[in-house]
Amino acid sequence: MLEILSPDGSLVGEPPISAAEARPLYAAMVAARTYDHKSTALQKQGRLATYASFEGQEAAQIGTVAALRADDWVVGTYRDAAAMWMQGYPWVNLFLGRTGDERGGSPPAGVNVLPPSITVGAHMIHAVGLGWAERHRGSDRIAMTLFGDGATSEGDFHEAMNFAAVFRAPVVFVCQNNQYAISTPRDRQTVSETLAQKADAYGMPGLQVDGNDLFAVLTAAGEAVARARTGEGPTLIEAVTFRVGAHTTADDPGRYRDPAEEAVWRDRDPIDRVRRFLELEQQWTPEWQAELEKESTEAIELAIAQAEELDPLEAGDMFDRMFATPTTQLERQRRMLLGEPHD
Amino acid sequence: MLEILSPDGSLVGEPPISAAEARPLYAAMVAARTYDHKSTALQKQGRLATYASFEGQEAAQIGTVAALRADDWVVGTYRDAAAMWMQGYPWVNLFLGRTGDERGGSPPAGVNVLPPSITVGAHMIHAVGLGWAERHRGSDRIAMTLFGDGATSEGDFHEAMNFAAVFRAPVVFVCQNNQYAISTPRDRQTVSETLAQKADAYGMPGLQVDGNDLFAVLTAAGEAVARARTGEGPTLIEAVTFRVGAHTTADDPGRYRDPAEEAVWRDRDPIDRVRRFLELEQQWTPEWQAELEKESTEAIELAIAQAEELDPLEAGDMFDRMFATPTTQLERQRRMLLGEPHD
Amino acid sequence: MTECNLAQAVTMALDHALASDPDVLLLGEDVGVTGGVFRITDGLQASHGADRVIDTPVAESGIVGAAFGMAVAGLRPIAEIQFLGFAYPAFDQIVSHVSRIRNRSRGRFTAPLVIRIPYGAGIGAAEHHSESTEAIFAHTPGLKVVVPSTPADAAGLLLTAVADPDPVVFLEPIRSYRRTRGDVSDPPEPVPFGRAAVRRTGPDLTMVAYGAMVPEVLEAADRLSDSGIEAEVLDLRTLVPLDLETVIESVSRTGRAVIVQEGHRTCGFAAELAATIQEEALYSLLAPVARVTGWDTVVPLRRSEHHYVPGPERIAAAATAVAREG
Amino acid sequence: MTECNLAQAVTMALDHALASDPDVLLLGEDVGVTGGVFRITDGLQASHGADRVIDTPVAESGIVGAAFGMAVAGLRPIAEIQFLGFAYPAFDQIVSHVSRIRNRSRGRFTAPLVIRIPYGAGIGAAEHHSESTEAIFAHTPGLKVVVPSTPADAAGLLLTAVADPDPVVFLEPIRSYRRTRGDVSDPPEPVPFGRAAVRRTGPDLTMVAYGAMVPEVLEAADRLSDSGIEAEVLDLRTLVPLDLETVIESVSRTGRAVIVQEGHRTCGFAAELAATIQEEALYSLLAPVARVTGWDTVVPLRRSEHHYVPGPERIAAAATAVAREG
Ligand SMILES: Cc1ncc(C[n+]2csc(CCOP(=O)(O)OP(=O)(O)O)c2C)c(N)n1
Ligand SMILES: Cc1ncc(C[n+]2csc(CCOP(=O)(O)OP(=O)(O)O)c2C)c(N)n1
Ligand SMILES: [Mg+2]
Ligand SMILES: [Mg+2]
Repeated sequence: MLEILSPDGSLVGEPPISAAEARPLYAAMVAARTYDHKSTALQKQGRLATYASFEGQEAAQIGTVAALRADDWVVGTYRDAAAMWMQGYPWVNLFLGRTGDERGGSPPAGVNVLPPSITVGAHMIHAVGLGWAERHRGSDRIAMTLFGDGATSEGDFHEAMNFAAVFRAPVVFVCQNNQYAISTPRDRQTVSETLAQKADAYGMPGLQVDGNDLFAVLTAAGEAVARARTGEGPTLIEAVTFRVGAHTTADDPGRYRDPAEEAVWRDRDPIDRVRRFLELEQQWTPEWQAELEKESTEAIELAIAQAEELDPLEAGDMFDRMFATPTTQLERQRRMLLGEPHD
Repeated sequence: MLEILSPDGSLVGEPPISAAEARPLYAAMVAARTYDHKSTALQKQGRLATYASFEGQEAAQIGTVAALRADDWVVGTYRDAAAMWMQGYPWVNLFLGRTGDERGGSPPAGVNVLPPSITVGAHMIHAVGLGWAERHRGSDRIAMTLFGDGATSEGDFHEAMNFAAVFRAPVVFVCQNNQYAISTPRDRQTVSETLAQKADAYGMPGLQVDGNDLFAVLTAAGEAVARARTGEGPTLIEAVTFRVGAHTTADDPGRYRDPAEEAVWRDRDPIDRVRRFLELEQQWTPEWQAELEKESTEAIELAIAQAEELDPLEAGDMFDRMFATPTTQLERQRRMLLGEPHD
Repeated sequence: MTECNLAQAVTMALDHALASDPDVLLLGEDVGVTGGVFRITDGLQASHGADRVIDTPVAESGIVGAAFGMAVAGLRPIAEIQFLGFAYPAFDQIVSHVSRIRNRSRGRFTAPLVIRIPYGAGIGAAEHHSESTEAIFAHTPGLKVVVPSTPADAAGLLLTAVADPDPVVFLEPIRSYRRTRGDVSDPPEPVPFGRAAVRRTGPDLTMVAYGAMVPEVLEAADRLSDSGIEAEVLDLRTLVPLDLETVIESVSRTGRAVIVQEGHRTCGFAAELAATIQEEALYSLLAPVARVTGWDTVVPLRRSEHHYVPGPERIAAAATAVAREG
Repeated sequence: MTECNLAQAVTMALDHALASDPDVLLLGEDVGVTGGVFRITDGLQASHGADRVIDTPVAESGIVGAAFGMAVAGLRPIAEIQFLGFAYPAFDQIVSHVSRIRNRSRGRFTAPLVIRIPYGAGIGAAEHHSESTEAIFAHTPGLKVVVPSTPADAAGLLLTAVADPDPVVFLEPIRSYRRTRGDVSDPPEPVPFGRAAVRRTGPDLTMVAYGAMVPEVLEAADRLSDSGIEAEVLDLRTLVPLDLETVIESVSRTGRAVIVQEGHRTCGFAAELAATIQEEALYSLLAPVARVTGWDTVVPLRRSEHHYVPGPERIAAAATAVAREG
């Protein structure tokens, strides 16, 4: 398992970036966690539907996406808000989605991030198609897909990995092994020693990294992105991390997880260790931290306000986007719903 | 790749059985090939629907099933008639299936062989459930499933392998890598160097054997069956072989296969090499060969006669076995079909 | 007799099935240690063992395919799919194998298997968590399709499903898990398949529904009653087998019918009923058979979901039009 | 104008689509080197390149999922599934993603993708090779469903499908591949979606069909003519969008309707049509709308298949009953 930055902030390997370069990534992780905590709080107030916390996985998400170019594709899940935001998906869209508003699914033009995949497994092959299409048209854009340890058990993981390898698609597969699929621990999900070794079944390189180690994640993602960009094909990265919170706000980890295990992982927090590193490098001050938290809190509260000030969609809205142009059947159904004459 | 019996009949490894013990297996391979040739001929005469020849794969099918106990489960495909017959599925049922008669799907009581799977991929997990159920009830019966190289690309292969490993199901996975999935060559199916190595993704042992080498197949199958029987879990066997004939009688290999490749494999014929071995061991005579061919031809012609003498099923038959007892809707539909009053 | 909600009734039935037949086992995602996302299987692993209440990897095709194999070997597996929207990866197993092995093998092999699936909208869940595609299963030969609406039916039909010699798709109305309460005898009374329940009698029109729509229809019927229209309300309980007799008998009396279904309109089960009613009772129809359904759209998310799901208002309006017609 | 069979017409259209738009590509099992199991794509890889006519591994979910991603990225992929019975492993991709991305993303992302699937019985094939489950796709919001019956329609509707901004499930009647011949203009003339074709006019009753059932219905209509019954025969061509106007207009005139469908009866597309006809035209109905369909059974194998598939005899008998009723 690749490790570069140890929990105490000291280096045990070659960092891919300088301390100065690490500052914006640290800031991004802080912002992401602010969003995460805020979302959990809002859900408790009933202002969001369920929410899936990514606390503890910030390095895995920010670090992998940091290796991408702004126009690359990102295809993630319900838990990958940090990765999506890092690639340009606005906070307001993420909040909207969580309030149960379709408008969350539509990022601005130019942001090549698909709405989060709610189904487990199906989205990885979408990244294969996206990257394949880009290469087909002569673009060197690549696609990155994020998914969990549980998702590796779905047949679609297998088909996506195999297609990517057979067609040398420019894709980076990022498996965030956060140790659980809802209540199912990693070792009940599959018997293979690592998830990274599954890549070998497809003749694909697989790298296991400490997913709470921003530098290790960056290094692995950098290599994988370079391979994809230069036509050498796909890579699987297993980022070993931990879901600090509940699966979603509807879940109670107390039923299946030992508090001792949670304690161990708290000490491996991905943000703390970068802060310690920056501190050692004189690149961190309490003032800067306060500033970061203030800025991100403001940005996130603004996004919440923007999301909540939107009126609900009109009753007939659902008929508008099933097709480019609604069929006569859909128009008829719209009239039925609105109580208008429809025969 | 495990090899024991070389094409010229000489041994390059430790044979799992004596020459005397090899005689009945040789006889079985000869019978299977007789059936195969007969079926191809019947199809040309329009007496069978399409037929999928297994010529060249006799050692892979007879050798793996030979390692089973008579009450073990076998779950194979449209190409595994030899394996099914070896486990007790009668020739007459196989012929009936190929004429397009539902009665082919019903082997005698006590024969634990499922009708051939026509869909690629879905049946492997059935073997997992079968073996799992046997162990659950305290039986030491195991399940063997046969499938092709192409089937390893289906998501269901992945789910079956993973379930088998996670639940240590008593299952033997037999992949007959016959180099093609219809027109798609093995190296376009997946990039992994061997198919056997895919087992590693599930923490399962994978063995690659010369699938045209009866002794290598027997040895690998024997080990795998012993593991399953003693509760050590599943095994994947990749039997490297070749589909000498067309994919089915509707296919033309000339469109995608180099005759040179076919020639190479003809020299590796699985039956010839056992005959040479037996000959060297003074266990084979032309008279015995003639006898075997006569016996198998008689048995197979009898089966054809039995299949063809059956009258077609009655019009209403299709309604009888959708459920243990047909629903009133089905009874109503039967009356509609038969032109009886149905309101 | 215990007074409980529909979720608790399902738990009771599962517990009873596990206790009374060693061949019964449960498998699915998170059904064991944590007791399922709806806590339906809560405590069952503790009382019946981890080898009978089994947490599986995240793989629906694998769950159904393995349960199928177990059933063929003679066990009575109950597979759980977490939400109907996640049953689609298992679709091939269900349609190509589970529903067909009896016919394929002339009865030599069978698959007495229950697939439990929470279905339907109404709790403001995320996309894919509000599906009501029961028609797809009803269209698939060889499957029995059960959709209970009350705790007693949920428990009783589930026991019948477990005992049934054929595969059963058992759809549980998510919205009713906590909302719908009622008495359930302990152990639950098996409820036969193919017998609709008359939930309300009335001479003016026939309203037909099942599952989560039944409470909505009953509320609509009360509103109609206020305006002097007395509706008969039929709860189908099982779509396959279908109790057509009860439906036709009622419509022949009332001459008017409204079918209510949460699923998408086109080729939904309401279409089948409307088509059959006009085939069997055209001349007693005083008005066209009306369908009140979900739309041919994705089920909207939390903020707009109510525009999709038929509620008392929409149902009552349609029923009033049918009752007043001609 | 070329006189050719339906299979050749599809080939012409694919060749033209590939030639006229560099963003069009084909992918599927055996579509390249060997030209497909029905030889529909024969020669296309040679003329358009292996990067545009792509042989894939045996993985239907992968084929559709990859094509979906390509479409989202702006290409115009045409995915081939070898037989409808093998589309089920891709069902989740189709229902959960292909049909929904436009709605999910408010139009920000779309999936202009064609899924070509040979369907239907009639060639005595093995199990799973004779499926006619078009109703399942018609029931799925966000999919257009096309079922041609003539070479000109097969070619023209396919070009329209490729140009369509939304996903299209394109079902090709296997039985008609070689049997049905006709003139096709070169390049083929696009045929618009949502316009039924009147294949025969007649005052006595309306017969509605699509795909492989159209020739059967036309033959039945000829037999009816011999006994003095002149039927109007409508070929829907596309199930979604549906040309309801033409159907209702005709039934209002004739007062009698027979819907013919090869698929399973319960919740089939004929149910949808019968339900809608009685909703829209009950008072002009002189007899119940009749359905002639496949049964709620597995499609029988070669020796018994003909008992399942509606043929001229069964269709004519049902139509005669409808015409004579009342
Ligand atoms: C196809 C499908 N099956 C089941 C579910 C229900 N479900 C949602 S998340 C989840 C666990 C996924 O675990 P993992 O892949 O490890 O991702 P994580 O939630 O840990 O980030 C399950 C089973 C789903 N959303 N989709
Ligand atoms: C799910 C599914 N997809 C496609 C097909 C069509 N088909 C039949 S055999 C075959 C190739 C299978 O190749 P392989 O697994 O290597 O087995 P082989 O035929 O070589 O024995 C295909 C694609 C099918 N039967 N089922
Ligand atoms: Mg996880
Ligand atoms: Mg093969």
